[in-house]
Amino acid sequence: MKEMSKIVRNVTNLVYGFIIIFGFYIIAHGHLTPGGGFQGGAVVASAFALLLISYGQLNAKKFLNINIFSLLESCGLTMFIVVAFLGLGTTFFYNFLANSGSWFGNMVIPGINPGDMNTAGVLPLMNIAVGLEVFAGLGIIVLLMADGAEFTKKKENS
Amino acid sequence: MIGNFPYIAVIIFIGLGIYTLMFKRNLIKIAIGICLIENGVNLFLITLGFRKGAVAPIYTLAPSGQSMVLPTPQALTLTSIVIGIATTALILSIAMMIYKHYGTIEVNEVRRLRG
Amino acid sequence: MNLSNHTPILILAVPLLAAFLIPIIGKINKKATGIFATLALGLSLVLTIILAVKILSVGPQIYVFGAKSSLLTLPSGLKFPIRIMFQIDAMGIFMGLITALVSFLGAIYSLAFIDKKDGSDSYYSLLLLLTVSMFGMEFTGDLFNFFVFLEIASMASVSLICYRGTDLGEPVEAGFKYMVVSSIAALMVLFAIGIFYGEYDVLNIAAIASVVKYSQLDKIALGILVSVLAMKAGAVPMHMWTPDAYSEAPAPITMILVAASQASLYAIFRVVFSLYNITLNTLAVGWIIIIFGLLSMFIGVTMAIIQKDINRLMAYHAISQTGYMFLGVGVGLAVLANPTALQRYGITAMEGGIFHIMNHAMYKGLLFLTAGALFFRTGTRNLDKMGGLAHYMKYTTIFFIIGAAAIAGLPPFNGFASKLLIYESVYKFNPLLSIIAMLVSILTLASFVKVFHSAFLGPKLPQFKEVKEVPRSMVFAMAVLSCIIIFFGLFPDLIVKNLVHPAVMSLIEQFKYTSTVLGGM
Amino acid sequence: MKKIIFGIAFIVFFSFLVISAINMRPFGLPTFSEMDDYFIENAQSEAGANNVVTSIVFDYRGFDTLGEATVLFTTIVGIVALFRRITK
Repeated sequence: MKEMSKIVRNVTNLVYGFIIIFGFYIIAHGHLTPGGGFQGGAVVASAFALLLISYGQLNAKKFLNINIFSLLESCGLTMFIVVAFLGLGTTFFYNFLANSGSWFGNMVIPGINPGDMNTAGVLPLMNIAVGLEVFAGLGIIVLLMADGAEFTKKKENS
Repeated sequence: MIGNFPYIAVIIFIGLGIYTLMFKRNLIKIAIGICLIENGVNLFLITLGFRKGAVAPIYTLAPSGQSMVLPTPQALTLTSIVIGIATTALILSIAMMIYKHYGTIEVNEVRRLRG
Repeated sequence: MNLSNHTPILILAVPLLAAFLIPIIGKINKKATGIFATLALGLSLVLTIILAVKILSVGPQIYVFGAKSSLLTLPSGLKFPIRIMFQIDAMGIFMGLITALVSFLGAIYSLAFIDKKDGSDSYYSLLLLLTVSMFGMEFTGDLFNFFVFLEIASMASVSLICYRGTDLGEPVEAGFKYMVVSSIAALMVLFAIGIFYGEYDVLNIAAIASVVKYSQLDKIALGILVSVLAMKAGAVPMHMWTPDAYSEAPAPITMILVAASQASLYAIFRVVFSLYNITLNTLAVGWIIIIFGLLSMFIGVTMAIIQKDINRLMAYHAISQTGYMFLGVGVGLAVLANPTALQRYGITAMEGGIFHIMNHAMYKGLLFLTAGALFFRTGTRNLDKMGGLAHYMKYTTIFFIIGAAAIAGLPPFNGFASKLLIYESVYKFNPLLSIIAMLVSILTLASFVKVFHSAFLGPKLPQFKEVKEVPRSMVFAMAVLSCIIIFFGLFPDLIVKNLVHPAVMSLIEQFKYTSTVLGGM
Repeated sequence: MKKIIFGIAFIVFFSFLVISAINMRPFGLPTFSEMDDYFIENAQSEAGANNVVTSIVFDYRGFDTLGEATVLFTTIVGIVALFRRITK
C-alpha cells in the first residue's frame, strides 16, 4: 500500500483524534446510551484503519505496533475474565458492584431518567475491557492483513 | 402474507447466500456468500424482536408512555455480528494464504478443493 | 466462598484464563508456554474428575451465571429461566471426561511434537481454546450459548488445521473447506435458534423442551439442527471435509478434532432426546439416524481400503466408526416410544453407542498419535514408502497393534466390548443391520492388517537407518491411552454400569432433565 | 450431474425456508414476550443500567459475551499463527 496524497493525509491528521475520542465516548457511555464496548472498539479501530490506508503500510508501522496491540488485547480479555472471577463470591459474572454504593454503585431511579454515569456496577468495567480488546484486536487484524496483501503483491511482481 | 414480508427478505438473503456457495467457484465469492447468509440470519433475529409502535429499550431520556421493543434479539444480534466479523477475517486470511501458495483464487485450479 | 460449588465454571475458566495469558507469557519465554498449557489442562482434568464423582453420586449439577446463588434457576416466581446456565448431567460429564483426558494427553504429546521456536504460543493458546469450546458445548444448557461455543470450536480447529499452512498448500485448503462447512453449520444452527425464540421466547433447552409442540416450524428446526450437526460430526452424505481436515492437522490436534466432532454428535443426541424426546415421531427420526449410520459405516470403510496415505485412511475409518454410534443410538431412539422394546434391547443398544463414543476417542486418538509418530521420524505419510519400521520403533509398533486390534473389535480390547453390545441388541431390532455392522468390522480389520504389513513389517530399509524411537513425552501419551484401552477391554462391565448406564438414562428420561431446571413441574 | 444434484438440494432447502417464513408469527406482534418483559422491567433495578441491551449483553447473558470476545481472540491468534512467517 502506497502513501496517499497530501490532502488525504492532512484530513486524516485532523480527523483521527476525534474518531478515537468518539469511540472512547461510546465505550464509556455504554450503559446509558446506545453503544458499548464492541461498537466503540470498532470505531476506534476504524481510526487506525484510516491511518493505515492514508499513510501507507510502511509509514504506519512507525506508530502502529502489533506487539503493543497484542499486549493490550490480552490485557483487555484478562481484565474481562478477572472482573467475572471477582463475582465468584456468589457466582461467576455476578454483578457485585451494582446498587452497592461504592464504584459505579449508585441506585438508579426506576423509569425514565436523564442518566447517571456512576451506576450499573461491573457493566462499565466490562465495557472498557471489551472495548480495549476489540480495538486492539481489530487493529491487529487490519495490520496483519495489510502485511499479507503486501507480501502477495510482491510475489506477483517477481 | 404481506405482514410476513420481512421474513421473505430474510429467506431471500439466505437463499442467495446458499446459491452463491453452491454454484460459484471463487474463494472471494464463497466468502461473500457466507456474509450474505450471516446478514440474513442477523436480520431474522432483529425482525423477531420488533414490536409495532415501540421504542428502543433504553431508559435514558426515552419518550414517555410507549412500550419498548424486545431487547434479547438485539443482544443476540450484537454477539452474532462480532462473530461474523471474526469469521470473515479468518476466511479472507485463509484465501490470501491459498493465493500465496497457488497464485489463484479459482477453486477449479486448486487441487484438493476441486472435489 | 465455597469453591466446590464453582467446579463447573472453573473447569472452563482455568484453561480460558491460561489461553488469554499465553500470548503475554510467550513474549517473555516461548518454551514455558507448553508447560503452562499442560498444567492448566491437568488442573482442568482433575476438576472434571472431581465433578464427575459428584454428579454420579449426587445427581445433575446446575450452575447459573450471575444469579444470587449458583442454583437459583427461576428468579422471583417466573416459570422459565432467564440467565445462562450450565446443566451437567451424567451424559454431559461423560463427554467432559473424554474431552479433558484427550486434550491433556494431546498437550503432553505436543511438548515434543511441536517445534518450540516457531509460533508455539499461538498453537497452545488455540489448543486451550478448542478444549474450552468443547467443554462449553457439552455443559451448556442454553441454545445460544451452544452456538457461541460451536463458533469458538470451529475457529480454533480451523486455525489449528491451517497451522502448518505457512509452508504447505494442503493444510490451508483443508482449513478453507472446514471453515466453509462449519460457518454454514453454525449459521443454520443460529437460524434454528431464531425459530425457537420466535415461537416460544425462551432460549433455555429445558424450558423449550417443556413447551415444544412439534408444529411445522419445530419440524423444520429439527431437520436443520440434525442435518447440520451431522455434517459437523462427519456423517456420510456431508463427509467431504473429514479426510482433508483429519489428515492435514498436526497429529495431537487430529486426536482432539475427533473428540470435537463427537461433541457435535453429542449435540444431536441432546437435541433429539432432551429437546424433543417422544413429542417427535421417534420411529421415523430413529430410522433417519440409523440410515446416516449405515451409510457412514459402509462408505467410510470402503473408501478407507483404497487409501495410500496413512492419515487419510484413518480419517475414513473415523467416519466409519461414527456410523456405529449413530446405529446404536438410532436404534434406541426408534424404540423410544415403546417401553417393552426399550427395556428389552433399546437401552443396551444405546449403551453400546454411547460407550463406543468413549472407546472411539481413545483408540482413534491412539492410532492418530502413532501415525503422527511415524510422520515425526520418517517424514512421510505414504504407506508405499514405509516399511520395516518395527525394527526401529518398538514402542510405537506395540501401541499401533493395540489400537488396530481395538478398532477392529478383537476381544481383549475396548472396541470389542462396545461393538458386542451393539451387535447383540441391534440383532433383536433388525438382523440385517447387525450383519452389516459385523461385515464393516471385518473390513476394518483387513484394512489395518494392510497398514501393519506395509508400514511395520518387512526388511530394514536403508533410508530409515537414522530412525529411532520417538521422545519420551510422546511415548507417555500413547502409553496412557493404551492402558485405558486395555483396562476398558478387561473390565467393560465396570465402566458400563458406573459411567455409561447413567449417561443413557439421563438421555432417555427427559423429565429429569427439565425438572432439574424448572423444579418438578 | 453434480449441478443437477446441487440444484435439487437447493430447491428443497429453499422451499423449507419459504415454509418456515410463511408459518412464522406475524411481524411486529410477538406472541410470547415474558422473558423480554422481565428484562425491560427489572434491568434497571437488578443491573442498575439504563440501557437494557447492555445489561443483557454484560449481565444476564454475560457468559455469551465472554464467548464472543473469545471468538475474536481465537480468530486473531489464528491469523497471527497463519501469517507468522510473513510478518517477520
